Amino acid sequence: APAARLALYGPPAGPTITLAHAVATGALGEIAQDVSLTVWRNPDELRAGLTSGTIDLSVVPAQAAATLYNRGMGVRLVNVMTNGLLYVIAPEQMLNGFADLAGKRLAVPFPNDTPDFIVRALLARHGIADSVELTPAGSPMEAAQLLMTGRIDAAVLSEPVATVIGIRGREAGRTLARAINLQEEWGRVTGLGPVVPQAGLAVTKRFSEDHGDLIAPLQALLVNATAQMIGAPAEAAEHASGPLEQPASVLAQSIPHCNLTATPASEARPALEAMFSLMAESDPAIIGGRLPDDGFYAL
Amino acid sequence: MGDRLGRLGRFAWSGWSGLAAVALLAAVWQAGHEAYGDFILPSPMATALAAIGLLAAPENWTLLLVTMRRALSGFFLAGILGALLGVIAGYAPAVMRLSRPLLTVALGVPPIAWIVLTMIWFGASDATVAATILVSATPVVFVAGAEGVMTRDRGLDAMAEVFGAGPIRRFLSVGLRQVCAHLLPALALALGTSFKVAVMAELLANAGGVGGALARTRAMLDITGALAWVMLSVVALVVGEYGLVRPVRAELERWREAAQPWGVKR
Amino acid sequence: MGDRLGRLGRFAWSGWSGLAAVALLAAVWQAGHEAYGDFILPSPMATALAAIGLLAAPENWTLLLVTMRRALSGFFLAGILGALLGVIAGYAPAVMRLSRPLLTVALGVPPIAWIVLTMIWFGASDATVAATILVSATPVVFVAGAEGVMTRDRGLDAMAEVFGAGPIRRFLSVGLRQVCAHLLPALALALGTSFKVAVMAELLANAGGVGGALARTRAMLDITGALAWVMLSVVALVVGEYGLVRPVRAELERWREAAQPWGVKR
Amino acid sequence: MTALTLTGVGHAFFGRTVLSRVSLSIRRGEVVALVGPSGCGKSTLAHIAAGLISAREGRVANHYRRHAMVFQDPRLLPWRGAAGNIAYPLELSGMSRRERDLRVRQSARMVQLEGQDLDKFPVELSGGMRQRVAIARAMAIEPDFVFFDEPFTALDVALKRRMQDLVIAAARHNRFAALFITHDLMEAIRVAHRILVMHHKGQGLVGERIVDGEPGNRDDASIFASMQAFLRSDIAFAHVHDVDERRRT
Amino acid sequence: MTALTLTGVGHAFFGRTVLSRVSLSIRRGEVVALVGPSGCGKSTLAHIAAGLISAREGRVANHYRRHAMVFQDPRLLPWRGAAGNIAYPLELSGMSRRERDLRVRQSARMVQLEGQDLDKFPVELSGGMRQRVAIARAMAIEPDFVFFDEPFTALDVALKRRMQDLVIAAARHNRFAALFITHDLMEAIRVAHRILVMHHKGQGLVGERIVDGEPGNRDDASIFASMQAFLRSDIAFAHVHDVDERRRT
Ligand SMILES: Nc1ncnc2c1ncn2[C@@H]1O[C@H](COP(=O)(O)OP(=O)(O)OP(=O)(O)O)[C@@H](O)[C@H]1O
Ligand SMILES: Nc1ncnc2c1ncn2[C@@H]1O[C@H](COP(=O)(O)OP(=O)(O)OP(=O)(O)O)[C@@H](O)[C@H]1O
Ligand SMILES: [Mg+2]
Ligand SMILES: [Mg+2]
Repeated sequence: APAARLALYGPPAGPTITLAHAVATGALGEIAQDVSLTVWRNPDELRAGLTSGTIDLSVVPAQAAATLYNRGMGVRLVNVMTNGLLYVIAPEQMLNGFADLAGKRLAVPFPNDTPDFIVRALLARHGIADSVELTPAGSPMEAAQLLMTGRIDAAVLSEPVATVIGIRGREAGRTLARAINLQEEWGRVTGLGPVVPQAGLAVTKRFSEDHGDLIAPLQALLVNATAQMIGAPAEAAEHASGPLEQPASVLAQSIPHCNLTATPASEARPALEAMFSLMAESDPAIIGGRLPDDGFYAL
Repeated sequence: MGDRLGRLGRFAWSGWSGLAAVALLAAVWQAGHEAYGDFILPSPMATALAAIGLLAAPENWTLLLVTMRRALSGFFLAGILGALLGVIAGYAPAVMRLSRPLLTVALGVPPIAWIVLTMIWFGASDATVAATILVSATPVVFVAGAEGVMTRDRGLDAMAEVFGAGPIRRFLSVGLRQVCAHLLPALALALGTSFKVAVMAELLANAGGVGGALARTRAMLDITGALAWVMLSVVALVVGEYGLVRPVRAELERWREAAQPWGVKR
Repeated sequence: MGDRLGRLGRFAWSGWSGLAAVALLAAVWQAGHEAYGDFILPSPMATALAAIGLLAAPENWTLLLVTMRRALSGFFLAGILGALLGVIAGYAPAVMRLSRPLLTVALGVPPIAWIVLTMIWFGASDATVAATILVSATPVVFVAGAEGVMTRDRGLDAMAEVFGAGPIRRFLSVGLRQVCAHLLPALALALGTSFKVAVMAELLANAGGVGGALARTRAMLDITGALAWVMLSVVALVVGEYGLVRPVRAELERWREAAQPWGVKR
Repeated sequence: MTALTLTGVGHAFFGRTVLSRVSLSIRRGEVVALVGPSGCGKSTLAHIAAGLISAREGRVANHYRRHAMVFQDPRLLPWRGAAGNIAYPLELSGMSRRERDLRVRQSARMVQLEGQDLDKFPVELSGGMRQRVAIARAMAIEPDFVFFDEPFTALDVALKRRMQDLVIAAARHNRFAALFITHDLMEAIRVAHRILVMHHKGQGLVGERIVDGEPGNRDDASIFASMQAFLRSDIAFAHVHDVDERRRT
Repeated sequence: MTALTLTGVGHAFFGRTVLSRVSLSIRRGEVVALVGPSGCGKSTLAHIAAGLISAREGRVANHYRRHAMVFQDPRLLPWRGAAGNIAYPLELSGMSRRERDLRVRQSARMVQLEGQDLDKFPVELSGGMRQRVAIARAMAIEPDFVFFDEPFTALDVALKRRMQDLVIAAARHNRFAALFITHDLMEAIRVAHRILVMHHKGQGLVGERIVDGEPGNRDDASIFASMQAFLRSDIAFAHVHDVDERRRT
């Protein structure tokens, strides 16, 4: 039976575009009469929403979902919605490969988040961890500012910020490019293909108890929506422009780089576990102490 | 009448020196701009133009008014609560001893430790912003109120008592005025804090207003736009300050000015 | 001697009421915990145990000391700068008029507007944290210093002048003491602010210390750990406050206590 | 009819006894002068009698309607002008604005404050003017008991006489009773029915003198003569007269 | 040798003239009393002479080494005990701690402050004690010019005489010159070589009286007689004597 309401949440990043598109096209009408999408900006909102029960499903970083699951919050992962949207942005021609980062100043916003771990792991694999000067930046905004003035050489940014900074750079006469696709780099390391299963749709305990039967149809709809969107990015960008508070033109340019997908969680399990294992190397607590067990994978 | 005119004159004069301060600030800003370029620090001129541009759209006025309303309501709450508790603590040492540690905690705990609680209670609403302001701005008002009471001239209290004033009348006619002398500078601080915290809380709690606009412009890496919003919020603050705190203060400080006649060396 | 003993006694007594306040706080906290559960608000007991657990590891002591050092150095900077400027502004109305608007701007501009500048200047170092503290804590000290000077008893100044004290001696022997009465409560506020801002700045600028640890625990959604860190920073603040501000204050306020003899109605 | 009775009053600050075993009673319409060496506890006694300090021992009973006090220091509200200060107790008693203005002007005239001085803040007033404002404030409410604590010290000869005459007239018409603390023996003799002398360490009253005749009927020369006589012949005044005398006891 | 000379001094507060055309000169070792109605500008004149207020017009010239002042209100540092307050100017002059303690004790004894009173904070002192601390403070530095602004008003008869004798002795041994503001004519006659009378609106000095004989050689009866004579016969004292007289001019 369809649910009375479906409260979707998502961060202001690529995967939420899929949700926005699905909501705007009315595709989710079979699942619930009243569908809403809210963009959260910081994890506290997520925490508050999960506790107070205002959230049914939310796009969350896979690592956060694993932690929540392992801490007994009953949150389960439905699918993976992006295969990674991380890029090293640098002035054109400066970097020709990951190894070129040696001796450069690199900013990584989002400390303690997935990009941070991925970058550190890659630096270690390439044996250049000591020669790269990691400059902390509080937010993508600061990283972009530093990059555009040349105070740092490169920054790790995710979509759609990576697209925005390209546009801003062009306006200012600086050509900044996606110099390194971190997904590909990561794929080389894991041997599982260019996939960083950074974020996915997580379902709350309450929703999976009350409407567990709706999860599979929802996934099917999202697969559909993803395919549609990749075919017509301009339309999807139009739909997502409001919730994400970004101009549609920017989003349209960004979508192709977002590696959007709707891979069922269990299908992505090897990629996820590869990523989780890497994170757990430094401190298992970051994923809640252990790899999440079967129960974590809702589909 | 002449007296009021004179005060108006002095106000205008202080306006001039305010202008001088703004000019100074703009000069430093411009220098920073020239040193670091548009991406770090857009020029004051460009920012001001952007701000004026923002004001052309009525929906931006709404955002500004939303933030101003939140900041002011938080400020009033913090002012009233802080002053009330402070005054009580000033008169009752027991209350003081009990509330000092709580004050320290309120002061020293970073907002991220409890902001999630306010978000649960109030959602992304005015109340979350107000609560954040309350915690940030109340201590300074509280301390000022308590100090005002504790450092009051007890001789005047005794005088009022002799002439038949009960505790309440005594406080209203003698204590309050002395408390105000401490309270007003603190209220000016609290007002500034309120605006800043309102913007930050909106930004963190995703609650619209200027903070929301700031978050949006930042997401778009629109540095000039972000600074323009900050500028608008500061202008709103200045309007609030000159509209609210200063006039009261000038009225209360009249006798103190009388104590500084021109001929007397300072 | 007996006097000192008496003061010690009163200090211990105020310790008791401090304990009462902590107990009160813990009770409210526990209630919150029971209402919202571990994920939002771990119980005070669990948090305290976690905090003690953290202290078992020497590297955590280092983190705590780093933050404490940053907070204190920022506090000293803000205290000295604020008091100095405030006192100058109190004596020189021209400086006051010029600095008031700058103060308003310093107060009202959210940190995110200028944090990039400190990152350019100082990177993720102690200096960034110190600069952030400086901007947040200086205004309250400044205002207190200026108020202290402006509300001083000019009769005492004239007295000192008659007995041959030049402006500097006059300030040191007569003005300073009166300024201190205003300054000390403000310094207590500034100290609390310093700790809070130090943690927040470390968290935002990713600069290690307690803020860094807090960021890590938050990323792990380890709420108990995060609260334990907050608790440790508050304990550090309390240690700082009782070690630094209170003793000075007690010494300075001795004469005021004399004005409140037991037999006299208040 | 007594207006004020103190029985065995004593007080201590921080355990240091400053007053003990003081008993006195003042009739309606009677002006009683209280003299005694500086620091002997006169002001403390007045504060106790007025209910500002609760005595450590002894009882205070009063039977008047409303009292007023001229403190040893003026205790003016610094943020109010002279007129505002005089009006303050009138406001407390809930008097209408018009009547208040009238009373303020009357009282101010009584103490020779001129129109332009009425707008001045206390910081702008001379020492004597401040004292006069305090006197006017106490008189404006028409009290039936007044505590005067060295009220006329900062006034010039003429004003002082004026003020004394005021007290004399009030006493004569039974308008108020007063406890009049002063160091000026001639003043005490001029205005009072009775003079009490306090022990130099506050240990009770050591002497009482009923002044001959009614206040107001004594001329300057006879007052001076009485004073000389008191100082020379009355053992109670010895302490007042001679500092070294105090050491001996 | 003159110690202090004022020539055509005038002053105005907020455009309201309170002093004009005041000229006077005081010789070394001379005590000059200044009398005048309350609010006529005596304190203002003393402040100008001491350099605390810069006069709007006229010149002030002084030829003494160091001055001291007993203000009309005690102006004690509230955070210091009595001893600390007396020591304050000594500290300013850079005196060693030991010598300072000695001097403080001497001065305190001079004004009859006892050991236990020396530790009290000003709020704990009686009015007269506070005034005595202010006197002791001024005397401790051994000034050669002293401005006394109604210095003994809060003291009892015996102490007042003591203090007056101190001034008399100082003048006799040429230890200091003084401008002695007072409302007590008998006091003025007792301590001063010369008495100046100020116009009731500060418009210059309206009278000067050289008192017969040397201070210290005058007995009470003759002082009383002189006072009565001044008040009756000297036109300059008319304002001082009678309030209504002031209105007429
Ligand atoms: N700071 C001030 N501002 C304005 N007016 C003042 C100030 N100080 C004194 N005055 C005015 O100057 C006049 C003279 O004051 P001053 O204190 O010199 O009188 P005085 O002769 O010492 O009187 P008293 O005997 O009462 O002490 C008074 O009218 C007073 O109101
Ligand atoms: N608040 C106080 N705390 C402690 N001691 C006090 C206080 N007030 C007065 N005393 C002490 O009590 C004694 C009596 O003081 P009081 O003011 O009553 O004297 P007094 O007779 O009015 O003297 P004076 O003529 O100098 O005004 C003094 O020794 C004084 O030091
Ligand atoms: Mg007294
Ligand atoms: Mg005077």
